[in-house]
Amino acid sequence: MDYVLLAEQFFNGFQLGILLFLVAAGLTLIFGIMDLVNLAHGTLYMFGAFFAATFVQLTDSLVFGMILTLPTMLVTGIILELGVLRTLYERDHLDQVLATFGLIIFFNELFLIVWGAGGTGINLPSYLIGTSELPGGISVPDYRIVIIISGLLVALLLYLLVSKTRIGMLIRAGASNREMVSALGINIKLLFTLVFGLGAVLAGFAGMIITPITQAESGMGEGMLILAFVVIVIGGIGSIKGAFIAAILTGLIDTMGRSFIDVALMSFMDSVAAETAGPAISSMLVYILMAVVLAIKPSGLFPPKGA
Amino acid sequence: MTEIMLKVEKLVKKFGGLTATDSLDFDVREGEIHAIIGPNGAGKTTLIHQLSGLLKPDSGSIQFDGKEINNLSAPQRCLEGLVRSYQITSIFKDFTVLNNVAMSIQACEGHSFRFWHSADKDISLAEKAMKVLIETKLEEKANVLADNLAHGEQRQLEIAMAIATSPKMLLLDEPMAGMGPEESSSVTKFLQSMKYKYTMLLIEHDMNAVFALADRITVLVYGKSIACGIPEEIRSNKEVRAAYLGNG
Amino acid sequence: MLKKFILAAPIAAMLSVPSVHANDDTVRVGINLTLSTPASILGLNSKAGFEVALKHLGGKVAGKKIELIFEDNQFKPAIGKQKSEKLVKKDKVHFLTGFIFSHILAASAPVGLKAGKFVISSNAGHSMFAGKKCHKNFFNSAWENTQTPMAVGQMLNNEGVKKLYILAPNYAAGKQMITGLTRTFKGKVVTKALTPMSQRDWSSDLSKIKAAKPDGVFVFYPGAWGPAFFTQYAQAGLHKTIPLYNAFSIDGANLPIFQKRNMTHLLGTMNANFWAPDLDTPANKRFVPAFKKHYKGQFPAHYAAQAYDALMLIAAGVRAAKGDLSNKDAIRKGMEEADFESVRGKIKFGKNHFPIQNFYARKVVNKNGQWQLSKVGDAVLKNHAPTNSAECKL
Amino acid sequence: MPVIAPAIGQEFYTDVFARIMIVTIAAISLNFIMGYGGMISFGHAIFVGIGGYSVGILASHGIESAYIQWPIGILMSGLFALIIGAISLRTRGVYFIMITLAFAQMMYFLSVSVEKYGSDDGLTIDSRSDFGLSFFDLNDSMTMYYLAFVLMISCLYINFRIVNSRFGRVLRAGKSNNERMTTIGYPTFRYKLVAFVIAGMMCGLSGLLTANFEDFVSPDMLFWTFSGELIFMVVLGGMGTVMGPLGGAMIFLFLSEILSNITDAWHLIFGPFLILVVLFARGGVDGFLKKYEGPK
Repeated sequence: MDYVLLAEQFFNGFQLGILLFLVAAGLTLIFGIMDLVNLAHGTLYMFGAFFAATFVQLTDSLVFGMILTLPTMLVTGIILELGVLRTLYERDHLDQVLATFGLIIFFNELFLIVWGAGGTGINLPSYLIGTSELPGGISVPDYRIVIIISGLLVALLLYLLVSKTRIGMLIRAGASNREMVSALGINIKLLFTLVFGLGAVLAGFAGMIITPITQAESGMGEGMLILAFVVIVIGGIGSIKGAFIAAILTGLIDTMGRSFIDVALMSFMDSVAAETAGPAISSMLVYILMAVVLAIKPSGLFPPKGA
Repeated sequence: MTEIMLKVEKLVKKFGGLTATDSLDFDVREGEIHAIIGPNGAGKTTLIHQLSGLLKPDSGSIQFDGKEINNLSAPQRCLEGLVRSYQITSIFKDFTVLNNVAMSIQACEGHSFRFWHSADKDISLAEKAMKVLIETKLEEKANVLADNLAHGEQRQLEIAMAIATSPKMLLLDEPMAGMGPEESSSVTKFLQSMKYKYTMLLIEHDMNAVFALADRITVLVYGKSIACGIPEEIRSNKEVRAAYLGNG
Repeated sequence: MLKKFILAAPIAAMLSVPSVHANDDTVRVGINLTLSTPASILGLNSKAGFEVALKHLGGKVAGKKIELIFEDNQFKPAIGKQKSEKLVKKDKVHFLTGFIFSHILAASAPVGLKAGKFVISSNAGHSMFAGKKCHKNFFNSAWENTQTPMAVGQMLNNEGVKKLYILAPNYAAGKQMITGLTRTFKGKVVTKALTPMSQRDWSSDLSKIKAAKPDGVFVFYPGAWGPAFFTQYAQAGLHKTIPLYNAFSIDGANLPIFQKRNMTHLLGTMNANFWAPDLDTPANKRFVPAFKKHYKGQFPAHYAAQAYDALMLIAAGVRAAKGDLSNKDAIRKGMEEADFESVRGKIKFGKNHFPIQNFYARKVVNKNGQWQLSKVGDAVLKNHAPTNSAECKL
Repeated sequence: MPVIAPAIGQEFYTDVFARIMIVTIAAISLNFIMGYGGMISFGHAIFVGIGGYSVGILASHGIESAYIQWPIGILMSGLFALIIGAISLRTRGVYFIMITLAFAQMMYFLSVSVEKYGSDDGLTIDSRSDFGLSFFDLNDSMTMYYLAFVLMISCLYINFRIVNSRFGRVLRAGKSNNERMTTIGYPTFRYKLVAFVIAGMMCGLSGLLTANFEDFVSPDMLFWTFSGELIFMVVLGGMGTVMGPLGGAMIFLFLSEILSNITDAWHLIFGPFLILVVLFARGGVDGFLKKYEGPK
């Protein structure tokens, strides 16, 4: 086993995990507090990517473009919440799935028309291109380090917000017991709008931060959405801690699986069969993980109390 | 000497740091109405959940009709003759009253893997259900959608559904919840008429009803039984007065 | 419940307004392309190719008007088949063409062939149709899937690549690319990585490439994969040390996007193709400027070139039958002879109706401020026919 | 309807209606568990895929007899439904939606990965299932049409009988109040699992027909968007109504056909339409018509 490669892959998996967490955190909060299954959460991720790309191109600055993106995401989230999603809180999950499916269809087409089939993207400024050598001969592209650090920072801010502030107290209370929050006489509508806006900012941040790497294309949100759902279901819906652990786990398993499963398979089958089976199994790995978790713990690893 | 129908020994259930059922012992004799009272949060509903098989106790034993039932599932306990009703009305709202009861009857007639013959045309099912409705004085509402019943009637249906499974023993979770005094006294009368036919474990806040109906009363506080005895004993028990009646 | 049937009736009636095309003064060409979804970038290029060809034909052949009927298959085989049925059975087209993607062709071709129509693939080069399932009425104006990567393999030999790292998405076309490439490539393949189709982040693969230290990296990343991969390749700094080769990943359709994004590290990367915009043939000299005028000033991609030839091929068939559209044999003979100026010079068909043709190495260059794929040297493969041609029993 | 399509006199419409009826069978199957049993499966396309691939894979090995293909297709669908159901039905609500989606993704990636059976290029089926009867040849589009018609009517009838039987009552009551079902003596898991398997087999039948009708199977049949479309059809037609799936499938397919003929960007209209249906036409077309007729 090549330990440098192993370390680099671990790093990559961790980065994917952070990204997944940013998307999943909003999803799990929105689900936990508003009881809303929002399939269009992946669309918010796409919004972040396209807004960031456009702003970076307009301002010709990565930093300014990204700074502009976040408030825009907040506004977008609030507009969506007020326009469509608010009316869905009272509905059952099926209605929510369908209506937000409609949102996906609409925005994918709209983005395709506005930005074209080729999509758009962000070029990194020269100071972010290049790699850093970590101890032990591990080399990591600089921008990846930026992603991980900024992602962890956002996760930390989220943690502080949720655990140390009054809003956070309400959010936590809402996620474990909705009735209680409404009984406290809080302006629940405002809280919902804010939580949705927060979720939009987090998803948008994830979309924005990854665009210099993956570029932006219409439909990019769905792959992320499905993975984020896997994450929150594994973690236990409504639990931020669960989302974080499950996200890192999913990111690591997905990346490590893709990198090493064919090697692992080759140890007991011939290389041709391993080359065929490897990618198949690695694509399925996270779903297998989810099925196993749910088969053993039907409410995920960290079901919030009262759920 | 009457036989013991339900025997609970050293039952424990914890939720995190909270002990909802604390090493609880009590028994219910055949034919008696045994009431369990206690302030809110005393663990009454948790107890019913454990007895009916919806929650698994952490430790302890539950014997029903001379048999350990701790490992039986909720449906199995029902088929053994131990059936519960709900505090918050739990009926099939989009079914007619008759069909709500028919569901209970059907449950007792063996498996329901019968795919072809229309259940609506199943006369024996409807007849048996009708009998229960007559018994519970709901016969006039037989073809009304359960959702359209008045609250009191829904409470009646709630009990009718439990009775329709032909149980040996009923676990009644606050049958008078949300009722006015008149409705309460009619349910009290109704339960009185059912006495000796079914053994009953009654959880109730309405003290008039409890003292009118119960042969014995167990008082539950924080999951612990602090007193058990005939109504007169309970009424005069100082500890009970302090913990419960005094406040109420 | 009957309401629904009654409701359905007017819809059915609405759909069944008889299309007016009883007269055969018109040559109807049904074109099944992917015109929506992000995959439409290829289809739209192809569509423009057909339109330019129609213009060059003056909208007519053998005294008959040519009508092009475009349908969008939404990148779904089932919809593609549905649209083909509509073209064949409702619009009563004489020729069914288009098809960017192999799976859509595979679902659709039988519709046309069973109805006795000519089916011409203007891009999808499903191997099946070159071999066992070749058909007297099936033509391909492009190539068979493994031919282009075979040309790339030869090109790599010429470039002196000894140790190669291969990356392709894990789906049929990706695997066919690897099959073709390894048929001709003589050096050592260090790794064949089939990446999941949903993958947009190659960090783990790039780490592996770095560890493997090959002489060259070959990728097949068409569509949205391309921009993402190429960006990351450069971010990892690999473009400076290990040359990147590709098949079908950089073409006229996406070069303008790459240029707009200023991905200068792509200048100089090489691939292979049967065609290049600067290929020196009379038809190409006419086609390329006309296309640029027609389509946003962009250079045509090979999709457009093939589409152009597909319509020219149809016209040649109709011409040979002197406009008699019922004379299928004459049309087929005319198409087999392919008596027209193709953008690749004269087309010669094998008996499986796939072109026998040259393949060239191409390089991304900046010519007068516009990026294009420029032919490099002589053909790497000459008069090349699909490998499985012999399996065709025609 | 068997009369309408041929009467229009265009073979194209025979195909259009045959396709609607085949999709309807899948929608009936989903409605059976979702509309009556409350199990929102976001992976129902799995079974269409299994039915389809049974034909495709057997045909690619030269086994074209319908008497082998069809029983195997239906049994395999049932078997997979048993396994998937046994795991998924342990969960509730959104967890159930998501775990069925996860299974669909697994099957999708599996079908994409298996090169032997075409990977994402799909499998072309050279010859439709052979019933060995000279007067019953599926290659004839009218025969195909009538087979789809008869099977669809059969499925509608089977569904009608089952939902009104004792079993159907258990299923519907379980949707209404699952916990109460357990406390009056029903092991509901068992009943739901059986319903899930029945639905799987019926949906597999739709897959068998799809493969024969399209002469082609591909991973596309298993993609999650198709599962989503099936849900939409059921909701559009009215959940838990006998004829709903037919109405829903018909409107869905006609609408997408008409809209896509108007513009390639038809999703711009279709997405908002979906939202409007959910917001304002609860109960689907069926409910809408009832409202229109006034209370009965």
